[in-house]
Amino acid sequence: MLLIYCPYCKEERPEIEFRHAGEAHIARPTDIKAISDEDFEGFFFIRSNPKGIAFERWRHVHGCGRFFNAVRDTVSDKIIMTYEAGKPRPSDEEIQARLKELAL
Amino acid sequence: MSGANRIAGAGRLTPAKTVRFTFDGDIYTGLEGDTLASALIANGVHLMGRSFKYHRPRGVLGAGSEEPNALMGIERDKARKQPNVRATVQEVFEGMTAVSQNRWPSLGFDVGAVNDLLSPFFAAGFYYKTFMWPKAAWQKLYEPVIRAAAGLGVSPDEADTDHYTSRYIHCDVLVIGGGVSGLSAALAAARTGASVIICDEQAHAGGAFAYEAGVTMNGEPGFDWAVAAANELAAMDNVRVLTRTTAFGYYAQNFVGLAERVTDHLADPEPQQPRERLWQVRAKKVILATGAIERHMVFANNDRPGIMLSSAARKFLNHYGVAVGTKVGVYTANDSAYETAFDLKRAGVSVEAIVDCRDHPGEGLLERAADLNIEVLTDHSVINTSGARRISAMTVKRNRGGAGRSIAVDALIMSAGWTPSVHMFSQSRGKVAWDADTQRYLPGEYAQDCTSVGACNGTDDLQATIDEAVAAGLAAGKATGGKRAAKPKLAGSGAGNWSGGMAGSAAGAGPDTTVKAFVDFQNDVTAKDIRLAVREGMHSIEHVKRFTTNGMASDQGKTSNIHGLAIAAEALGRDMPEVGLTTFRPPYTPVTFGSIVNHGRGKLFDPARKTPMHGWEEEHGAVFEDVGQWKRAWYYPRAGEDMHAAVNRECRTVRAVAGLFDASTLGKIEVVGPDAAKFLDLMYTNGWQKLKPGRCKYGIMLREDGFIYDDGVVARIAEDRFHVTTTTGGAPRVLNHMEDYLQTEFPELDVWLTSTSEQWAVIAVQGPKAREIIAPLVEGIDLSNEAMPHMSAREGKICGVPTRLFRVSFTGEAGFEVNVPADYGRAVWEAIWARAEPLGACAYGTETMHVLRAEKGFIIVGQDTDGTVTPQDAGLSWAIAKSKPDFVGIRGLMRPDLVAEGRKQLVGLKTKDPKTVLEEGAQIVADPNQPVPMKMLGHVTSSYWSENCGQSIAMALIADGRARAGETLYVPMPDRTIEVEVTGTVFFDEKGERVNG
Amino acid sequence: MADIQAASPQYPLDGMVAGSALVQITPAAPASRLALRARPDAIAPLSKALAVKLPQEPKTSAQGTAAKTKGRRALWLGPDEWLVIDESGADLMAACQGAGGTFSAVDVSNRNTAIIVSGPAAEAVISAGCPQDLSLKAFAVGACARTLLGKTEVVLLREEADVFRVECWRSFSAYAFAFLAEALRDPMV
Amino acid sequence: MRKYSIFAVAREAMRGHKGWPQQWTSPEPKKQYDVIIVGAGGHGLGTAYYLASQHGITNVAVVEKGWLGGGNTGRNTTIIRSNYLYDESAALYNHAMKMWDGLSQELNYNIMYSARGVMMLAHNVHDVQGAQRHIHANRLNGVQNEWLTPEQAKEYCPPLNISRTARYPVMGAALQRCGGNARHDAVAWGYARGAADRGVDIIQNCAVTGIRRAANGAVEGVETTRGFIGAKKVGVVAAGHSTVLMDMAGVRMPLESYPLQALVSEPVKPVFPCVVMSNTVHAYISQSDKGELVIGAGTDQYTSYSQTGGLHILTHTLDAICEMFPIFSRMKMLRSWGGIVDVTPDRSPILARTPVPGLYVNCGWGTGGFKATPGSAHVFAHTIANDAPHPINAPFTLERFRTGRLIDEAAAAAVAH
Repeated sequence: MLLIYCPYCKEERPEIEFRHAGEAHIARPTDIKAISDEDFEGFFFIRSNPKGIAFERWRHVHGCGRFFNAVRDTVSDKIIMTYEAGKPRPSDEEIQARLKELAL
Repeated sequence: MSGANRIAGAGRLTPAKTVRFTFDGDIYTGLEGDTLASALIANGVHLMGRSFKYHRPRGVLGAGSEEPNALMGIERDKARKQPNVRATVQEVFEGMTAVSQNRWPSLGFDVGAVNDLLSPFFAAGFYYKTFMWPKAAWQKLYEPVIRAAAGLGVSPDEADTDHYTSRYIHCDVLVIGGGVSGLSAALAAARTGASVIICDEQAHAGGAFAYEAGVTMNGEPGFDWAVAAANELAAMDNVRVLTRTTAFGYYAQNFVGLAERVTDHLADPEPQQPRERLWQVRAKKVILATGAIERHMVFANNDRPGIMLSSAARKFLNHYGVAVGTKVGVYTANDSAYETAFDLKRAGVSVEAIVDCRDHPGEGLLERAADLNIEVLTDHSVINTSGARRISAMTVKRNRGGAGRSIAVDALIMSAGWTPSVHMFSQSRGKVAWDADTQRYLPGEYAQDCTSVGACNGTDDLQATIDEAVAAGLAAGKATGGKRAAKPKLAGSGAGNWSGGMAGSAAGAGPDTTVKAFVDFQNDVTAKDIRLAVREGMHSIEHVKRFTTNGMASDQGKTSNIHGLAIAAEALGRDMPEVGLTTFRPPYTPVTFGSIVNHGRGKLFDPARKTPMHGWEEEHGAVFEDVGQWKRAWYYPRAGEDMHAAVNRECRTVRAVAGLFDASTLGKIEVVGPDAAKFLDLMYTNGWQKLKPGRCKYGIMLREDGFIYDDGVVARIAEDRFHVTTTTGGAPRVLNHMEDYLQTEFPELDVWLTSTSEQWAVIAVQGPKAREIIAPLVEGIDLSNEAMPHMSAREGKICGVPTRLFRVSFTGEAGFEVNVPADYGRAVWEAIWARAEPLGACAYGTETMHVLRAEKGFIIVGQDTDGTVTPQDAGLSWAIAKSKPDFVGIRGLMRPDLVAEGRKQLVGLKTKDPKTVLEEGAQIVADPNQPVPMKMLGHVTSSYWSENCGQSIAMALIADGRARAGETLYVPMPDRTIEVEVTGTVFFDEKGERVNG
Repeated sequence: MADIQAASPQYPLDGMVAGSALVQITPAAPASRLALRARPDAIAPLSKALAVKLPQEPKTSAQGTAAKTKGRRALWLGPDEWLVIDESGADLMAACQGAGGTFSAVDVSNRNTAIIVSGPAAEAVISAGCPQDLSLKAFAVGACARTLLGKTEVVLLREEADVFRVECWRSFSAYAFAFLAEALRDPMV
Repeated sequence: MRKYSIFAVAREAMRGHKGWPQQWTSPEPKKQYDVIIVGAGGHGLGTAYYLASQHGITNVAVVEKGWLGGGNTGRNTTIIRSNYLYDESAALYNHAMKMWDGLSQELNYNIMYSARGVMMLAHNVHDVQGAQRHIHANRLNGVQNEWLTPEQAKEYCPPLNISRTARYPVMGAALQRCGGNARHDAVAWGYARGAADRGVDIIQNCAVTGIRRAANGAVEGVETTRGFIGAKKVGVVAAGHSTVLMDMAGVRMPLESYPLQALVSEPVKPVFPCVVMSNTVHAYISQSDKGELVIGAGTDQYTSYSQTGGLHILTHTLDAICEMFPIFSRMKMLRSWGGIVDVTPDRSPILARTPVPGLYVNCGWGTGGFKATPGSAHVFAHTIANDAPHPINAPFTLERFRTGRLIDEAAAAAVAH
């Protein structure tokens, strides 16, 4: 069972309080009606599914109820950092810095 | 008397505390604290089991959880039988019943032993090469025979009456292992004030000190020190000491599962006591002090009862006071067996010879052996043994040839060296590294916040172990918030240093391909099996393991893995690390399902959700159905009625008079905020801005892909407040779906969602007399058609209680849904019932609800639709607001296949014979005479006998269904074909007049 | 209106009781409850209207101090979410009516019910099914959190060192109660 | 190839089994092949086998980063059934079902297909409706499946608890008698031996690091840890790693990879005669020839390539098992492990050509790929050999996610009321 830092509760909480909610930073197109079938496929079905650093959404469903984002290594399952919904994707530098911190 | 082999004055058990137990029906006496194994050996019983494949007679190999051979059934009563219990772990208790396994008719005479004679045939993987002809015989003949011969113990056949419990627990430092390294680490960590848990799988702390007789700690005997140290720890507020507790699984982020056996050693457990307790530990730091496990020697016929690990024999002697034989042979590649031999000799047991395959045993050993008059044969090997149900002799030969010499023995102890227990480290996803100097795998790169200390870390010297453990304990304590603390002063001496030894087959293991030199005892894997696997192309250790089943028995290869690896490496001509190491997976030792499940059994398996009116429904004879976690009243049979009759009566009554229906399980969401209507516009296909407070509307919710996700009536309570209803099963996911969009796609909207599913009890009163029934109970609401037309909602009081009263109908009748605060649900229901019953109304259940709505063509999402149906398919195009720029699903609906011709559409079906009721799920075809596979047009989604229509009715999803109106189609059944006509979906009151009363 | 008797309430855990020498498990008294959601601009007005300061730190709760609102508690459940509990029968919906700012108040008095777990083994018994660290260091008196108890969601409030309030939805309360009653059979502290 | 038979075994028994040849060899990769299959699991090895045996294409390499059969083939719970609802799925899985029966003889390798019956329990009215819909559709598709009452279910599987007071009482079951199990390792090994015998090179411990494409976009071969290997046709059969491989060719996939855990109990004498699955109580179970209860359930909740999972998942799996079979509460978990399964949005596989000429993909089997092994391999070999799908796998395209023509068995089982 993972420990996940909820950026709203400001504390690590056990995984079973959370629900994984798929890949992060896939914004719903603002004029969704106008997009092509290919673009809709890309938005709704295609996923990066990376082996390594993944950006994903979680919901603290049995906690504060908030959706938030996480950076996780899908090989080690280690959560590198979490951040509030709506915040931009952390840069590689930020992730590397955090990884160094974790290694200490 | 607790056995002829009990040595007076030896061991730590109290001779006066005797315990009687039975083994295979014979009564034996042991001592309190004995394991089943020690008690049986004390009584001269070495034959304790039969092996898996060849049914060879077996005794104990070890004295702990690594035991592969001595597995028993332990039975307390009919419901509490446990197969495959290690006799070396199970403590005896008064009245215990143990039975041997995998033998017929008896342990001494086992027909299955014929397999041993046929063993040349049963080489590794032989079953892949045969039993293929004739084809049918595999399943009819070969497989049943193989299955019956395999398996070990017998599964329980009654439900377990014991109970199990669980605790989540958090600590600063978890120490796994209660030997000298674990105790030292725990003592050090505890001094810092950190919270510490230390666990050990055995009944007592002390680890190897239980048999290492000569060790002293701070001047006192090692084991006494360990007991005192454990007591000292247990007395500290910040420490929890758990014995009989196995750390079995090391999961992510220092989450470790511990299984504590609470009552398995007790004769009469208190009924309150759980049998086992699962500790789910989250530790900031883990210290692994898991020790090492001795390996056996791999040589011909090394598996006879009486042949065991030297450490086991030493523990039987020094801890239990039991001699494993009277004439003991020793075969070793390591120094540890010498210490056992010396202890045995000093206890008065004859040691016939120490056979050492090395030229040069450890310093001083030869002299000490000579002092004790023990013959040592260096550069010799044991090349064979004899004896039927127990070893009677060993054949010894000089390594470089010469004649064999037979030495009569009744026990043979052996040591090939020690394997550090890196199981938990490996489970933590740490990478083990091959240490070429000492020829063993040791912890390499760590993946989690843990430290290994002592023997499991490859630290062999006692004082070095202590120092390493103390340092780790202090560091762990300090790192997790403890204070700086002084080192506990611990000085140990007198322990052996047992690095070195050998892995793989000894001289007596072939290359002769007829020799049975066992590597994995339980699965009967021999050295030649491993060589055969390699010969057949199995060049990965995982292939070797799977082909031979080496290491896959219930001991999971604790004694056999390294040997198997070494033999494979030798056969491949590669170094061991090149061949790899199989992965260690949880659990470390087998854990009962009961322990893992703990509370989640019986009524705690899953919450059964009941509505506020459930008690009334029960009292009135309702039969319930499960819908999600809810228990819903299904129908209310009266005396002499079956389901059919009850439903027919209920259906008639609702349309003729009225009925009461408990709709409390519907999901309810209060949507509140200035942007509430705007948000609902995005969530539903319908438009909401124009809905006036006090009005209701049926809404359809799609997923982004355009398929129907849920539906329900939405009432606008106020400008900024909506009362949304969802399906019963859909409530949680719909709320999650809406929250998801609100929080992540439309966070700028000022609106919030609150589940009120359980705030309101909902009583549907439906039928021509609905108004008459409730009117006298209602205050502050004008119920007239004019003031409160169909699809309106009002707030007021009923029975003096606040209500949200909805004029809605899922039956087609005039009706109300009375929402009242849940605590008042039953009282209001009863008040309405008191008015309804004299008028001839009835209570009705979900089945009648289903029939009545089907008569009206109202769909049930999840039954008449599944996740592949669009609103257009379901005939609900009218519910899609055409002018809205956006709603969830708007783009998905436009995809090519969703607008293509030939989609399945919801239609009605009438059977040509009105009495025939179709089966729900039945498939529909145009041509009933076509061959299989048939071209199916669709399926029946709902089908009922309609008492009100006087005929059967059905709905179906059919390709191009609406264009087929009036067509005759066919429903092929196994025994006949049913003719149906495609119709509209409304079967009753087509004009929809009844809803207005 | 006809002469009708006012309906009387029936509470989901009426009459249930369980306990041992180390822990007592009892249904809490009926209470008014509010599910409160608010933008920052409404926090001060709502605090005033309810006479209890809405806490803004995760895992904390606040109590009313005025005589009238003594025992009224506001529990932080999320960054814009509070559960307000009042056992005096106050009309909380009315109290926040008209308070300034953007907010949502929903009456959930009957949605939830509560179980009081008290005694030296209270923490241990709840730990049978709650994955959070409930030691006083991590979960102080006054701390609260929405979390899990076995297979049901609960809101946990530590009222005193050895007194917990376990709030759950009413249809899960029988399960929660049975779970706690089962857990207390294990006589551990 | 040395033929396996009881006589051969007997002959070898006389001489210490010294005469058995290697079942497959470990050759060095050649410079160029006609076809490279990436992934030596059951599906990949089977594809190579059928390319050689049915299409005469023998200049084939199967490239595997670990050891053959070491992925999901060696980690799954070996359930075989074909009682799928939709025509497309029923055709695909039933194709496989027909091939299971006789596969041992075809491969001359006992893969121990055991038609013990797969029973799927219904616990509520919705389940019953779903099961009946399957049974009717299956019958008209020529797929075995039949309805059992609770009493008949108990008779077929005596350990089953059919008490009406159970939390979710058994209301009946759908039974596919020809469903059952097979020995997973043997399937991989049998195909490997058969393929190797026909000239296929099985190259283990060789990870593909890139897919090389020519200027016109077509596939030229694969970069590996043992150098470049050329081929005009590459079939990716990499289960959980499909996304990673397809990324190398620039093809983005509708896939997510999840850990799936399973476990076995200690071995006991025969007690469980069939396979039982329950979607509502959520677990499945059978007993292996060795006597172990083989148990699984759903995936963990987050995507992962770690082949591990959490204890809480096993807790849920086992509480479901003990609810359906209370007699097993005293059985012990012997070993648990995880695999990585690749899941498509409609839970149906992709068995198709890709937008890249010469690149083919077989993936997205989710938790249920083992049962399809022979059928999947057979039609995929056809697709590669002919550069066109077999009619059976024609619907399982990548394009369906653009058009919306999904094959969504899970959606058909939607739960709501």
